[in-house]
Amino acid sequence: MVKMGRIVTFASALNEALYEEMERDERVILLGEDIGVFGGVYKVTKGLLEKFGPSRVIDTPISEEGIIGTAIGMAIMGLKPVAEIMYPDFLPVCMNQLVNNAVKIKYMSNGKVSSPIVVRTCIIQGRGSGATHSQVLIPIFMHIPGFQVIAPSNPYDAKGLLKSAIRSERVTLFFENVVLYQKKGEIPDGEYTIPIGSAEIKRKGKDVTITCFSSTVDIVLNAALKLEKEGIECEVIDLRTLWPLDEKTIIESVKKTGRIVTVENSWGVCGVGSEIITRVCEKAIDYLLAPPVRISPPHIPEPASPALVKKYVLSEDKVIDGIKKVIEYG
Amino acid sequence: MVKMGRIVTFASALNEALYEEMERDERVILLGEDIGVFGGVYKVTKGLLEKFGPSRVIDTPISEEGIIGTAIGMAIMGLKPVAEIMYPDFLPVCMNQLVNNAVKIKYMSNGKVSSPIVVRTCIIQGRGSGATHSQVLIPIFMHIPGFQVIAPSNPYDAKGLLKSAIRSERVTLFFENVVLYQKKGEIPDGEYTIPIGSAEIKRKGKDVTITCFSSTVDIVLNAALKLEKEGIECEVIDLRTLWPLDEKTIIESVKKTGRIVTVENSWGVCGVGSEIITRVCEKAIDYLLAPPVRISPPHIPEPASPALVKKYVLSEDKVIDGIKKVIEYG
Amino acid sequence: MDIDKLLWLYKTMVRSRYMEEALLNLYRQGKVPGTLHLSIGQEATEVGVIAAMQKGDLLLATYRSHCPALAIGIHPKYIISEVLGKASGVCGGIGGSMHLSEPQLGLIFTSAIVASQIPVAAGIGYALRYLKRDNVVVVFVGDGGVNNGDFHEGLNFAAILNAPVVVVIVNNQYAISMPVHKSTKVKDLATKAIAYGIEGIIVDGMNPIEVYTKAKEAIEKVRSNKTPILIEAKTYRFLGHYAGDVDQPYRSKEEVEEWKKRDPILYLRNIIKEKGFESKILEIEAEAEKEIADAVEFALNSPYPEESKMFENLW
Amino acid sequence: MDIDKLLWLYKTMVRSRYMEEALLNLYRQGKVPGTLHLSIGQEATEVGVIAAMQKGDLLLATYRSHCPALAIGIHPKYIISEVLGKASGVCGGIGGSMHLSEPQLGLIFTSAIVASQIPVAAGIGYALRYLKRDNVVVVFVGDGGVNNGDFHEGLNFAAILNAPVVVVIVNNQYAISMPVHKSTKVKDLATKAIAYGIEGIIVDGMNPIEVYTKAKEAIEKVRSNKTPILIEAKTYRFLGHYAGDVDQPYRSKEEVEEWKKRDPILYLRNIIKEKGFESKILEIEAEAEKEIADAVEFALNSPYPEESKMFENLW
Ligand SMILES: Cc1ncc(C[n+]2csc(CCOP(=O)(O)OP(=O)(O)O)c2C)c(N)n1
Ligand SMILES: Cc1ncc(C[n+]2csc(CCOP(=O)(O)OP(=O)(O)O)c2C)c(N)n1
Ligand SMILES: [Mg+2]
Ligand SMILES: [Mg+2]
Repeated sequence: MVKMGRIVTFASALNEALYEEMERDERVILLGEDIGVFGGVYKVTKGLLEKFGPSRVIDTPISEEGIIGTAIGMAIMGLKPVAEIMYPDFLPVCMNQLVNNAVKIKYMSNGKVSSPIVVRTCIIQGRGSGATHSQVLIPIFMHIPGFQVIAPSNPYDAKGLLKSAIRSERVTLFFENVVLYQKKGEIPDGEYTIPIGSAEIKRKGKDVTITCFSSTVDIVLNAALKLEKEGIECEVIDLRTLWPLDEKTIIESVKKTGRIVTVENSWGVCGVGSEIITRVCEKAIDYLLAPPVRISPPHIPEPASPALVKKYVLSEDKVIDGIKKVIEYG
Repeated sequence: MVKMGRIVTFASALNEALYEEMERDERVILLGEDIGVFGGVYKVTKGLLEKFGPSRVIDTPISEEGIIGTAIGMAIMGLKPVAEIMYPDFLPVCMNQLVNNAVKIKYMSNGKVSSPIVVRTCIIQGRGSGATHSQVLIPIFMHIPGFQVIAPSNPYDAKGLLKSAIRSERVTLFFENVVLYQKKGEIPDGEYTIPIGSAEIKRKGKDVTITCFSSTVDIVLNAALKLEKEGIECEVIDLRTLWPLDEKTIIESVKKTGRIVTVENSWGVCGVGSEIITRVCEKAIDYLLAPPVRISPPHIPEPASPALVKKYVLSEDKVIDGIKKVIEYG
Repeated sequence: MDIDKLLWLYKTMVRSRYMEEALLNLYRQGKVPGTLHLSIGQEATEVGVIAAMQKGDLLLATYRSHCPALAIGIHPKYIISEVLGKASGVCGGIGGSMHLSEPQLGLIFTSAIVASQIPVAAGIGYALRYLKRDNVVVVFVGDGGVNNGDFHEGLNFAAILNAPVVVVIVNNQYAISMPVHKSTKVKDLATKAIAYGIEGIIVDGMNPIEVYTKAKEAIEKVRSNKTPILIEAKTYRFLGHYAGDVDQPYRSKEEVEEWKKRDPILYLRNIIKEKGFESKILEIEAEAEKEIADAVEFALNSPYPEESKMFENLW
Repeated sequence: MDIDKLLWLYKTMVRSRYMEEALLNLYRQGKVPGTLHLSIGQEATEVGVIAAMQKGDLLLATYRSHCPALAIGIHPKYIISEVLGKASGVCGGIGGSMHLSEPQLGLIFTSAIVASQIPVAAGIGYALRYLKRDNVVVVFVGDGGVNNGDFHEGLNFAAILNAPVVVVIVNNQYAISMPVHKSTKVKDLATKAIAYGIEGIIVDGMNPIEVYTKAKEAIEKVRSNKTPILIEAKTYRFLGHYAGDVDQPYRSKEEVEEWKKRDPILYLRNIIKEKGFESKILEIEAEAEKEIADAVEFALNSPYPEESKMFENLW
């Protein structure tokens, strides 16, 4: 276990990760909208322009294809660009550079050219900003080969995984979450990184396996705490990395518990849960004591009204209902 | 059963559908790259410019966002645009208009404004054109709510479904397939349409349910024919519409056969098969006699070399192997 | 310009200003879900252009569109309700602050994805011509939107399709924190018209009379020629990018104060006053105050939408 | 211009022409998988620009890049092998005809997604400056690519980032079937430079000497000023868009014949001949013929890649 040192917020853990990596390696360059003078719309990049100057912290126009394309060009030349796309809703705006350039160039050039970029983006689901400012879209980048997809749930993971991503030779999509930015947690004083591709069992339990990530982890842990009182022991897996998926940890857990509930903030259809459940059924169906259960927002855009948002997003209650369903099945 | 009349190719069935709908309704307008004077890169729109003139068959610049955005504007005004995006690989180029406008406007406006466009595109997988000219990407549009996703496997369905799509009030993505364009089939002389959202059982069988669509249907049917000789009776479901998914037909079939194999030309991760298998396991797991099997291309970009393409794309052998796996399980 | 028009411009700007001040208040009280983008300072541009539109002309705009929505005729009570996510909102509370639609009054939609409304405007313009309607479509975009691919593709489409589209760049000098002169090497954004072979016009976006007059001319030209025109209105937002943008580290207080001296409402107020219509002004102001207070009341007292509503209108 | 340069231009154009004719032959024999886009007719533009590049300068281009690949120094045998999907191809047969990379020789990659290479060029240009390398990046794009959003965003980024990028529009008059004058209302595509506050230059893309001279000047200017320049080379493709485009219903035989009279190879051949170097010409032609015949032989005899290869280099 790493020795812990300080309590920091998720946002400042990210800021530290960027700061340290920029200090460590001159090739690390940030680019994106409002990341410099403004310090990012949620202040994650605060102070970095002042410290590292405008040649390393680049405020860009509102040109998402331009941002990703430029980052790819930088990466090809050996720089380590960390691009920010404000919200995942804008990933469709630069989908072409992501899908057709970022994750194809190395493959098509037979390894002669590569473009390991990191793209940071912040999920703003459930904030009342409506259908175009609330999407998650993670499963899209699992479907298309070549992305490393990360969505941490706490400051410790956020810092360690972002540092790993920046040092990685792969194309990374790094999903932050506005709900988590002010969340506090302990991190070590010294340098550390976290291996990409490994899930973490946040809570051991013998009755049911629950997978989750990003903002859903706390919801699930709270639900598990409540269910504990009813005698239900949940095993909670924080996926941390969505792709590559840590199938081993999931399957082993399900073999033990015999039940699987997947929880996600993105839509369910062709989603994270459907991938996990399919793998579980392909490889461990005989261990299942109950049909698998998928929990996700309804398959509609997010409405703006706060009254509806409450019904739309995940809640502890929905998670508890899902877990009870698999438990009560038999 | 509809009375059949003529043998036509898949491409000319589509051409007829466009022709008939344009003749029937002045509001139907085509736009896209090289669809007019050139008649489409695969000649699907041949002759339509000559017949209906340049105000209804619009050759556009290479601006996919422009094409879809313009189509949306037309649809808002009550026209019925049928846009062509040459290949699915270019859907990422216009992903923003598709995801953030086409399927959001009606929802966000509370139904006051709607933009029912049809987007035709042609899968050119397996043709040796490499990683940027071979993608399918269908699951992405199942994941995001609001798309009606169609991928016919034969001339009869192609014509009937395209006509239904043009008359529909929904946003449609219509996936054609270059492999099928020259495929022949019978169609009625007169007018007909096919309801969107209904799968078709192409072959009855009691041993295993196989889902497929687009170019994979013929591969599966051929495999089924071979397996018949070995005494294996396959039930082959041509999904035809990927979204809304005809879950009922699939589940009923699986309840009968107890085995499911999904076959798709898109990648497997968070794919069509994972969605189908998850639904089967959610709703009929107790009927399963064997773990489900997913068959799809490997999770890598498509290589260009014909020697590798052969290994990459689906083949009868891969399908047969998958089916045998579920049968032999027990 | 006749006094009725001047009074209409004044009244509309005042109503918008009061409405947005009320919204800001609600925001500060924590009653606004999501975010809030105010037009305060830019009213001359938005109201002036809309005043120049004819019946049947259509509008597309951005997330910063409470003022345009009001100017085109949506009652403030429905706008405020929408911002609060109430069932009585112009989009039933489903759209929210950034997504307003009222096609019957000409407002097609407001887009929260920067510049994505421009290709849509090209299609609407094309349809207007195809349907032989003698109308134009006006589309607002910010100075920041100009650098987006959709601006480029949309303007080009409008041009080659001979679509009656009037593109209005609301150049308020900043895209969030990005000053316009850092986002492009071009001095005047209207210059970009050259790239599409269309006409570009610069207007003083703080002057409602100039905006109205030049927009009117441009709109009528587009109506008859069926060729788009690009208008750049140079203006300024007095407040932060969104209501939460208080510090505004990207610009100086002095700069803001300098621009505030050119407040379009004060400017027009003086002109009308000099023409001897002070009583009219006071009447307008009192009415607007009451109207907005009532609208806030209405919105606050309105119910939220039923849960079932969120499952409607997907397709 | 010194005779060595002229001979190099001639030799390179001839080698490219022979190589592409050989490829067309292979295509007609059904030996080319996928599609095939030939530069025949446009060689002056592609070779002329590349001749003007210095050691360490970099290139990004399009799917129509067998000629640029050869000009930058990739041996035809590796190009032909790649087109055929052989293990000996420049990208091991994984990339294919449209996706060529050889960074050691300066060719970063060729893009089959129209215009998507331009923002990448901006980033490469930025990196060159950041790394204090005194080099430029040249990026080719077709006339059709100019209307794409990536062109707009890429040029603007290059301009505001002061990136040493030379954007060369290979205006061969058509984007598949779309004539350039229908895809934009602008007469000269070089005009679009105005929208980015950069210099735009028109060159006669059928004249290798002019292309070389003007490109050289532009490249050196970009190298010292770190400001992009846009070059429009007016040229023509003699064959269809791709090898299968035989009918070409979008243009007349007369038009094609008219342009063929300006074949850059014949043009330069005459100039060199007049200068008294006919024997050199014959030597070049004989050598090229042999080189290409050998290269075809090499490619045909090369093995296909092993299956395992396709699982490499995903990340
Ligand atoms: C495609 C896209 N990228 C980023 C954003 C986030 N964003 C919202 S408003 C804004 C600035 C827009 O500036 P401008 O176009 O000048 O309009 P203004 O806000 O000044 O009215 C940005 C970056 C967005 N909404 N859409
Ligand atoms: C984004 C995108 N849309 C469409 C295509 C299909 N396509 C390939 S080449 C081409 C025409 C390109 O014309 P131009 O840019 O003039 O280049 P040229 O082929 O004449 O060299 C088109 C439409 C593509 N490759 N990429
Ligand atoms: Mg602005
Ligand atoms: Mg061209």
